[in-house]
Amino acid sequence: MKIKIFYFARLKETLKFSTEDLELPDEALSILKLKALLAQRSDTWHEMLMGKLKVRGAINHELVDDFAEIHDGDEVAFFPPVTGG
Amino acid sequence: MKIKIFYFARLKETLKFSTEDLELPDEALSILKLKALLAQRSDTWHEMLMGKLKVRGAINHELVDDFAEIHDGDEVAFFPPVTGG
Amino acid sequence: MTIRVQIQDFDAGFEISKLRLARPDVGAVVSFVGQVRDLNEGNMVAALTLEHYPGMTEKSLEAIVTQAKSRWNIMDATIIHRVGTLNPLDQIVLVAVSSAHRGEAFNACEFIMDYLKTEAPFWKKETTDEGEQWLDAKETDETARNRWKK
Amino acid sequence: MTIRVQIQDFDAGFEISKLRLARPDVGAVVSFVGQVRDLNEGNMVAALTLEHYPGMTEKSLEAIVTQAKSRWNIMDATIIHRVGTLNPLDQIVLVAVSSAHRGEAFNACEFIMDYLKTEAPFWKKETTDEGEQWLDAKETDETARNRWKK
Repeated sequence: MKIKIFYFARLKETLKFSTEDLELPDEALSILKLKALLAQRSDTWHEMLMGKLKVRGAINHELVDDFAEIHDGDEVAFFPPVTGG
Repeated sequence: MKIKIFYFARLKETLKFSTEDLELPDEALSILKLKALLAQRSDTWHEMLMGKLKVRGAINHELVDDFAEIHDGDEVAFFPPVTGG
Repeated sequence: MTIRVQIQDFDAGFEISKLRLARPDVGAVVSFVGQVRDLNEGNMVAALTLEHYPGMTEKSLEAIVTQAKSRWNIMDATIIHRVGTLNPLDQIVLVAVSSAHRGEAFNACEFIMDYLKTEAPFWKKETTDEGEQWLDAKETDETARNRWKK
Repeated sequence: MTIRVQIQDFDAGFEISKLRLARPDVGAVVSFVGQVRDLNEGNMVAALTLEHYPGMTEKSLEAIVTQAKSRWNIMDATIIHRVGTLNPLDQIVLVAVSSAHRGEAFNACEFIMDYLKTEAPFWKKETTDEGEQWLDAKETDETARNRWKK
């Protein structure tokens, strides 16, 4: 399946990635599995996605938890806890 | 003692009095006694001051209850429950 | 603190900006604007006349703000209340409160409105098709005020 | 409902008037204006840069207003949130809510702010003498939001 991933704020800055298109062999996978997959890229990726930042995930503009399933064509986003207002 | 009395809103309109200066033989009296005194003027006065309107009293710009004492030179006011804002 | 009882209209945006820009440590301004509604208890309102007790009104509004300041960590507050004859869609009252953090300003602003409604000497007379009549105090306003006494 | 995420400043007074004058049965407009403070946790703030997630931001703000409308009898709401680089005394956000009676507008406005702070995808980066740093989410904001879940 093909998905699009966005990174925001500290993640975007540290990973030096704001968006990427990813093609995966799986038909569907959880947010947690995608994080684990991306965390293999380097220590920095691991720290950002699995570390103490408490990164949050969204699928198609909807906040989701680690167990939410990602499907073909989805827009996924990872970001730190929000600080607006 | 000499006091000044103000009437507001429905009281002012019904009693046709907005303010009056009153000279009383007493040295001090309670709001309740002053009301009773004024209520003797006519049925209308009685109804306005002792009736179901729940008239409120103020002495020198301070909301007070029926037992507050009025002294020489005080500015007293009677009015219905407030409805601002 | 700014307390004004006046016949003329006011500019809510200007008053909010004034509170906001007065201090660079202001983080929040919460405000309430009340306006004359066209319908009250089923009657079309043509006009609303507000009477007050000059001297006592200002004093009671000041006392309410002072009480709010003693309960919450707020920076400043502005109250403007109009008197005289108003029409539907006219502004009646502005209460604006500045603070470092929002929670304090929300509480203080609502507290001031609830006390203003039940303790400040203003009276409203309504003009409708049926004629003129003085409005009665609402029990819901009393209830709202009493929440703060807990 | 009006939801805007924009770089340019806004006129809070104008937005409040718009909500107020939109309907003659509006009795109250409660609003919150947030501004950039000059000091944050002891550091002099030179600038604050706000990033957001276009698309999701608007959607989450709309969802928050819809939730507020389902909980309270409010008429309309406006949210304007700025993004980009701001300086002390700049306005960051406006939330304004109109209703017939004040209690509903106060609750809905505070509810919207508390949810905006904890659920809308905005992030702040602060520039101080010490350099730049992303701000952490505050636990007090989480606590404020959770009050509404009771």
